[in-house]
This record gives sequence, structure tokens and C-alpha cells, in this order.
Amino acid sequence: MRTILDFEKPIAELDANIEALKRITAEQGIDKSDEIAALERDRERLLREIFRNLTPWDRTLLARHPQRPYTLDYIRAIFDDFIELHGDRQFGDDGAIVGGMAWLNEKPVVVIGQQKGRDLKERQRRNFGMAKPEGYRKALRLMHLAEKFGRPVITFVDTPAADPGVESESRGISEAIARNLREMIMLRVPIVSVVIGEGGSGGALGIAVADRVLMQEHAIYSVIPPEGCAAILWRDPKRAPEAAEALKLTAHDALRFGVVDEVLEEPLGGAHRDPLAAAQTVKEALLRHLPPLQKLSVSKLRESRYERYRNLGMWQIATE
Amino acid sequence: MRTILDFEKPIAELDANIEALKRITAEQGIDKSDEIAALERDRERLLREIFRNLTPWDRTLLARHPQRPYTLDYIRAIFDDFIELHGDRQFGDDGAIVGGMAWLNEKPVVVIGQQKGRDLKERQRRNFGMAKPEGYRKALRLMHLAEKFGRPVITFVDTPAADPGVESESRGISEAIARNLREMIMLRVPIVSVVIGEGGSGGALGIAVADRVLMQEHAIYSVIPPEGCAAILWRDPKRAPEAAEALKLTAHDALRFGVVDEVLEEPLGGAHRDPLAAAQTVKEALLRHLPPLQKLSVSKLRESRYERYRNLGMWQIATE
Amino acid sequence: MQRGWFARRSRIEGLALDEMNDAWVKCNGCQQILFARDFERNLKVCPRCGHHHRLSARERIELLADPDTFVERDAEVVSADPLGFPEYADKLSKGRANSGLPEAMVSGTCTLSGIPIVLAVADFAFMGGSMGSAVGEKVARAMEYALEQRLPIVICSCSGGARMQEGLLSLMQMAKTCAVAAKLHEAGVPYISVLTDPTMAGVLASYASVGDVVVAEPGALIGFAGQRVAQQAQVVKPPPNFQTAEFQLEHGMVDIVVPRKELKHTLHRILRFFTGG
Amino acid sequence: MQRGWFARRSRIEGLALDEMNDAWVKCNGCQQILFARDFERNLKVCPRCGHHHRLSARERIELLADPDTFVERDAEVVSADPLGFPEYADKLSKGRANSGLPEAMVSGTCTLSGIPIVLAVADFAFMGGSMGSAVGEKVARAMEYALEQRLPIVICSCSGGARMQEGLLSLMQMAKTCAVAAKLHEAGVPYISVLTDPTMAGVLASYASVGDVVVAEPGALIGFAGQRVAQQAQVVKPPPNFQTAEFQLEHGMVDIVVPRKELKHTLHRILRFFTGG
Ligand SMILES: [Zn+2]
Ligand SMILES: [Zn+2]
Repeated sequence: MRTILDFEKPIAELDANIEALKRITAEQGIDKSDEIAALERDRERLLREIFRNLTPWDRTLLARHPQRPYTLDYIRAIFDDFIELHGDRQFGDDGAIVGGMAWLNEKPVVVIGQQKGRDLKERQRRNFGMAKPEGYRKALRLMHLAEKFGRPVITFVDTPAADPGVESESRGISEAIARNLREMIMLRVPIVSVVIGEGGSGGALGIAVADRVLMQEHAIYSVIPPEGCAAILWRDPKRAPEAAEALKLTAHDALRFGVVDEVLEEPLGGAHRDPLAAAQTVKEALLRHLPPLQKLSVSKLRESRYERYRNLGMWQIATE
Repeated sequence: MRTILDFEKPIAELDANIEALKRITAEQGIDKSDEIAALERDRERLLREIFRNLTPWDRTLLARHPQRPYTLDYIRAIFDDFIELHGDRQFGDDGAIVGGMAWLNEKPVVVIGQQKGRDLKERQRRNFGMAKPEGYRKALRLMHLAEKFGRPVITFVDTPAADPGVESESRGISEAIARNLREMIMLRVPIVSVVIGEGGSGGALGIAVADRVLMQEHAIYSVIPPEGCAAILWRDPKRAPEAAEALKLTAHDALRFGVVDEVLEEPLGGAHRDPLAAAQTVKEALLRHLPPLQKLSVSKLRESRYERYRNLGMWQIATE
Repeated sequence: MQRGWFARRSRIEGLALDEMNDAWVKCNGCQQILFARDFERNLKVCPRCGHHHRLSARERIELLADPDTFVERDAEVVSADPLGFPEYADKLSKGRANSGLPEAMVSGTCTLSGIPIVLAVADFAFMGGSMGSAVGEKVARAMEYALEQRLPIVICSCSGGARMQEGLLSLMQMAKTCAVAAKLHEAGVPYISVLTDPTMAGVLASYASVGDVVVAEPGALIGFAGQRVAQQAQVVKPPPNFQTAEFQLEHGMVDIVVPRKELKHTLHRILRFFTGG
Repeated sequence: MQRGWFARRSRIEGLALDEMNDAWVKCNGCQQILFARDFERNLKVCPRCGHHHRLSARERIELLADPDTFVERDAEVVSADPLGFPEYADKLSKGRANSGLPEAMVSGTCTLSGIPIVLAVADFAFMGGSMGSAVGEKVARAMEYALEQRLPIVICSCSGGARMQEGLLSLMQMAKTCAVAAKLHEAGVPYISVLTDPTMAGVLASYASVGDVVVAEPGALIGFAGQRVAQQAQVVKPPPNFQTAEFQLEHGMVDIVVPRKELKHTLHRILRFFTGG
């Protein structure tokens, strides 16, 4: 079943009307093209209006939209010949993180990403995109493979959070994330991360330390989910929309803070309205950002990645 | 309860008699020193005779002797200030492998060893010295710690085998051992291994790749336990003594094959008759072998370790 | 002591430890009432049940640093309010008042049983020891100083995690502190991470977990997910010692659990391994 | 086919596959009787149940190497009997007779879909593909040649483990092969390990597990402890797929399980990642 967000409803109505007219044209041979064109213009106008005024909470809902393209959708659309590799060589294979070898046009790369599930069964198998320690360790193993063979790494970030369960705690979810942070900083090959949906706290960051962090227009990136923030601040998870506002979790906020290097435009109405166009934008961005990184010496590359993270944060000097 | 091996029985009788006479001297003030001295001479003669003719199977039993000193006994006797460190930073802390920082006279070292249990409860906790993947991974972590800070590594080998259970298989016992073999070869600090009891197959080798491998006189080192070998060869585990013969599992065999660099003499009657003397011999050997290794450059050290293992094996060139 | 206990019970009941200013204190572990002097002498470890109560940053520095050797650094680095986050300015004021500190982390140099080290200690009384940009910066600078001087660094964590009120910038302190930790790692500068009650979430999932040696205090709450979240997510029933120092030891994440009265000596022994020989 | 099955059943019952020389073969998986020609055409994979039957070293080389490109190396390295081990000399003779090979491992160079590689393949018919000094030496030399020429190496394992009859010297082949694998690793020479039925014990616990990519054939028996030992040791009940390729995939030890008819193509795709771009 398609999910339609509240603010998408007027658009969905127009979608349905346009569909109906097209069906009439096709089935009955009656020319409805003028009406269709008019409705399409209406729709475009409406979309522009709605999307001009999106709140951070609207974007949160878009970032979590069940029809939003996921990592494997982007991988299929962007890369040639993806060979998925499995396992952390220690404990298991985590369905919440996928990774493998792929070709970006003429160049072999390693691709890694958090993967949510489309239907209930896949959602469970992929733990709703919440990775366990073995997921972060698989990711790190594949990054080391990339490093060994001089292949750049591309990661897709889309997770509500790292898995908070007892088993993940038992196997060191904190250690796994911390280790990735430390190792990714020093990786000897370029890393480009793309936040494509939910950038959920440490769970996202665990595969998102990169030379370039790109973020889709309607993705979010936050230290805590708005619901959790509202629960702490006002003991009321329903005030999540206010918390979303306070947390400054949008792509443009992230850009302003220097956390993100570029905001990737999405098709009008969001990536889920035209996944291939969204993927094309991501692909072009990757093709734009990777070559200059690949030209850097290893030491230059590592030093600028280090500086990028070393300088994040805003604090002040106490005078007194 | 003390275990007395069949061939130890005549000695045990003499031990008991000597004890009894000493008790009389102490309790009743009657001087039995002549008789004691005579019995002690008898005992020494008997020990020499018995231990001159030990079969490989006898040595197998000695290597597994429940009173034989274990890794922690040697650590306590040989090193100053042992700080045990725990855990593999991934899954757990394996009681079958202990390790930590210690001082060998004036030098800080990392010590690692397989540890059997003395009583039933400790045996279970230490899984009879059969390490699980997390044990090998803890060992490797500590070796990397040693490498990072330029401290030599000393390992004590004493295991019937790596743990063969379902859980160990699930967590990659093979991978853990294989990785240790690959990493130990390239470790940038000296490694000295001492086989102090049972050198049980891959489970032993997983912490025994070293620049110098020393082996106690009555320790064994084998590709398969004699019982298993007899079961395969003759479908009769009871023929283990013959298999022990065939397998050439004694310290002197290992020396002859170049697997071991020095055989360490044990106190007459075996290490369990005088653990401190046994430890003293081990300590002296460590103090003899480590300094020249520490003088080598890293590349020289690694290259000679590599050559040591690269050249093991006996095969022939087919002519025809 | 029993008499005092009876006499004062009604007044003491329900008071948190740090609100009590008189001769008696109540143990958070066994709920017994203790002589404040005994309690203090015992380094705030309950002499009855062994419960390790939180130390302030100053108290822990006093515990670990040789007398008069601690020289503070970077005290001037304090939090801003980059997001204009609701109530943050107030919380910062309260944090300063509660802790008597300008920020949730105190860092500097000292000797520990004669060994010169860099020492950084978090203080729970300042906004739960949470890590915002200033704390991240202080950790980073402490590590950089250790790197520059090639001094071992000891960091005592005590924190609920990343500081929500600075949003994504707090999250990025995880990467920032691990970035400098990576430099320490490459340079072979020893880093001992001491986990005290509590060490959670974004702090545990960053610099606190990448020490060469990870030490923990008995009973300390150490974990990734807040208890609420962790409980909601549970399919598997958590064991009784879930998210304690002992649980983390059992699961291979902590090298050694050390009672407070042995902490300094144990740190000294570990430091000697790195610096001696 | 049913007719043939009934007609021949009595004669075929209980015969191992490789002892059958006529038009029919029995699947070891589903026990069905199959046309030998279909079976061979299907690369010895049962068309009914998908069971992957063992290939000889020569068959697997034919499967993977481009026609007429395989050039054998080190064929002269064969086993000695360093321990004078009971019945070993006999077993070696039988191994040579069974396999038609001088040793349990065949190695050389070839191209795989045009990519030059070093290829080493074990043969189960020679003493269960077990690793003694000669096999270890051949693996080591194959890896050294790959290192010298900077060619990717593909090793197809098929072995019960270390060869008991050479005692400690067989055990040491684990360290020896991993030593050369360590050199490959440091030099960044690609190594693909292909695990076929069975890959066990000392082979799995050494070179076979340290490939950059670990590929397995469906249903292959892959494990550390022999079934007997593993069963004795079980406290936890083994799952139905215990010690199979699929079990190892699920537990993170294998990158990818590839049906035989896709094996060459998949290896080619993986090799391109290393050599292309
Ligand atoms: Zn108490
Ligand atoms: Zn079949």
C-alpha cells in the first residue's frame, strides 16, 4: 500500500485525476490532453507551493517516507555490476547494512549503505535499517578491502539509529561505531557519503565519516529523533514537530554547520516521486566529487579529512 | 585429589614413605635422616630409570597431568606485576586464554597463554583450555597492543584443541585461528612461544607462531590427539599409545623437525614435581632468547620469522 | 550509628546524596545511612555494599593526580548556543552553578605516581557530563597536547552521551574526538580510557571506547542505548547486570574493572607498561 | 527415466557416484537416478535437487580456466613419508591411483575470461585432499608466483584438513601457507578463496579463510571440527544447515555462495574489481 503523507493528499488527488484522464484516453480513445495538461500544471504549481513551505517535521516525514528510494534502489540505478559481499568475518551478516563491489561508470568502487525493508518481512530481516555491531564491522571490513586495493568508498546513510537491543549491546555496538569513526578518519582512499533518508545519530555517523558528505534535500540528520527530543524536553513525544524545528536537522542546516558539503536537489515532490531522477542527481554528484579526491595524495587526502572533522563544532572562549 | 599416573606409582610409594619418616622426625623427634636419605636416593634412581624410558604415550599423559603447572602458574612464577586484560572488544572474554601486561625482570612484555582449570568449576569456566574464537581474538588484540608499543610477546601453549562446539563454529573459530597465523607472521615485535603442556593442533598453533618456539621436555605437540588418530587408523581409540608413537609428538621430535628451537629440561619426574624449578628453567630460556631478538631490526625480525615458517615441511621432488 | 539512623530517617528519606550537607549520607546502592566522614574517607564508596558513588571532576582529579601537580588547560573553552535551542542557556547556567565548573569536562596535565600524563575528567553535575562542541574541543585539545608532548593520556568519562542541545554539532564531536584518537593511535601515544558511572551513548560510541586499555569502575552504568530505548527494543530479556561495567567486561568491551581505592595504583601499573623498561 | 531407474536399481544401489561408469548416475543429494550425460552437462550439479557433486581438480580447472590456457607448475613437488607413518606409503599410492594425480593439489597459471591468474585446485580423490608438506609447499609456491608476477590468485579448496600422516609437519603447513598469504596481503595481491565440498579443519583454519573474497559452492561442507568431534562437543544443538556454505554465509565467514554454473562468471566479475578500472 502506498503511503500518502497529510501534506501530500491534495497532490495525490490530482495524481489520481490525471491517472483517470489518462486511462480514459487510453481505453476510450478520447483525447483528454488539454485537461491533463491543465491538471499537470495545477499539480506542479501545488507541489512548488507545498514544497516551498516544508517544515523540518514535514522533511522528517519525507525522509522516512515508506516509498522513498533506499540504498539498494540507488545502487541499482547508479552503479554497474554490483556484487554484494556478506559478513563481518566474526559473527554474522547484518541485513541492515549492505555492501559490495560495484562500478561507477568506468571505475571500480566499494559501495556500502544502510538498507531499510520495503515490506514487513524485509523490514524485519533488515531490522528497519538499524544496524547491529556486525553491520558496522562488515562495513569496516569492506572499507579495508577498498583501502587495500585503492578503490574509493561510497556510503549511503539511511537509518533511524543503530540497533539498541540487548544483543547489540552484548556484542559491542558502541565499540563497533567508535572503531569505524577512528578507522574511517585514517582510511587511505576517498570516501563520499550520501545521506539519502534518515541520518539517525551515531548509527548514521558510523558509516558517514567522509571526505565529502552530500545530503538530499529532504533527508534529515540529527543527534536524536525529534520524538525522543520532545520526550526529554517536554515529556511529550507528540511535540516532535517542535523538536524537529529546534534540532536543526534539515539538509540546509547541516550545510550551514559545515557537516554537509552539498545539498542534492530532489525531484519536485520528493525522491519517491521520481527515484530515477533522484538517483541521476546523486550519480552526477558522485562523478563530480570523486575525481578531485582521487587526484589527491594519500597524505593530503587524510589530512584534509582530518581537518574537516577536527574543525566541526561551535564553542566560545570565556572572557573573564 | 592428586592424580598419580600408573608409571608414577612406585615413586608415589617412595614419596609417601619419605613423608612418613619426615613426619616421625618432626612429631616424635626421632632422627630418621639416614633412612630418609636412603629412600631419597632410591627415589632419584627410580625416577631416572622411569624417565629414561618414557614412551610418547607416557609423555602424553605427563603433558596432560592434572598437577602439571599451567599458564597462570608460570606467569606468577616468572613475571613481575602481571595485569590481566580481558576481552576481544567484539564479543566476550574467553577464560581459556589469559593475557596481559607483565614485567620480565626489567622489561615490560605482553604475556598470553592457554589456561586449563585446576578444579571442576575452573575447568568448566576455562573450557578445559579449549579456546573459542573470542580467545584467539583477545590474543590477537593483545599482540597488536604489544606491537603498537614495541613490547615483545610471550605465549604459553597448553590446549587439547580449539573448542569444537557449535557456538565456536558459528563465530568463526577457523577464521580466528587463520587470522592469527597470518597476523603473527608479520608482527613487528619479537614473539617467543613455550609449549608447556598439550600442543593440540591448530588450537595450539593459533597462538604459537613465533620467532622462537621452546618446548618443555614432557610437553607434546601434535596435529591430532593420539586417541583421534587411533580411531581413524585402526577404529580403536584404545590404541592411542601406538598412535602417539607414530605421530612423533614429543619435544625431541619437534626439535628434529625444526618446529621447535629448544627443548627445556624439566625437573626430574616432570614439571609438576617442582613447578618453581620448571618455571626457573623457562624464565632463563626466555631471558636467553629475547634479547638477541630485540636487537634485530623489525624487517630482519619479520623476515627471519617468515623464513622459519616458509621452510617447514618435508617433501620430495618426483623424478620421472 | 543505628541511633542516628533512626533519629534522622524521616528527614533523610528521599534526599539525593549531593543534597545532603550534614554528617550523614544515604547510600544509593543499599539505601543505608552512612557517616559522611567514613563515606568520604572511603572515596565515596559505600563501606557496606561497595556501591561506587559519582565523583566530581575535582574529586577525581584529587584521587588520581599527585598533590599539587594538576595544571588545568583550556578552561576558557566553553559552550555557545549555536542552535538557539530552547532552555539551553538556562541549562548551561545551572550546569555551571551545579558543578562549579565552566564546562562539563576538566582537562590538564599532572603526574600520576610520578608519571607525567594528560588527564581529562568529565563532571556529571554539568548537564549530565554531556558532550557538546566545547567538551569535544577540550577532549580534542587534550589529546593533541598528549600527541605533541608524547605524554600518555587518561580520560575519565562520566556522561549521558552527546548533548542534544547542540544537535548535529554534538554528534560531530564523536567523529572529532575519534579523529584525534586516530592520530594518537597512529603515533603510538598511550591512551587509557576510564569509564565511570555513567558512560553512555555518544561518548561510549566514540572516544571512550577506543582506548588502548579500557578500565571501568565497579557497577558503573555503561551502555549505548538509554535504558528507556533499550527496554523498548528488547526482544531478548536483558540480564540482571545489563549495561554495567561487569556486563561489559564479560562481553569483552572492558579490559579490567578496578575498585576505586585501587584505581590510581592500577593506572600507575598500566602506565608503567607504556612508559617503562 | 523411471524405467531405467527401476531396471537398474538393484545394481546401482549403494554405489558411489565415481564408481559408476555407465549411462546412469545416482545423485548424492536426492538419491535420484540421473542420465550421466545430463549430469555431466550440468557440471555435476543435480538438475533435480541442485546438489553440487565434487569435481576433480582437472574438472574444476576445465570449469574455470579458459580453454588451453592452463599451464601447470610445481607438479614435481610430491609427498615424502617423513614420519615413516603406518600405511602412509600405501595411501599415497592409492591416492595417486584414485586421482590420477601426483599430489592432492594441482597448481598453475591460466586466464579466466581473459584475466591472467594463478590457479590452485585441490583434489579430494587424493587422500581426501588433505594438506601435507607437499600440498603446503605447492600452495606456498603458487602464492609466491602470484606475488612475484603480481597476478591474482584463486585457490579452490577441497580437503578434510591437515594430513595426519605427516604429523606436526602437516600442522605447520597451516602457518606456512598463512605466512605467504600474509605477504600477498601486505603486497596487495588479490587472493580469492573458493571453498568447495568439503573444506575442513586445518585447511579452513589456515589459507582458505584469509582470502580477500571468500566464495563458496552451495551446500558445501565447511567447518572446523570433524562431524564426529563436533557432535560429541555439542551443548548447543547444531542447526540443520550446520557447517554448510549457507551456515558460514549466515555467520559472516563467506562473502558469497555461488552456484557452479555461475562460478566462472562471478569470479570474473570479482577479478575485474581488482584488476580493472
Ligand atoms: Zn551501600
Ligand atoms: Zn539430486
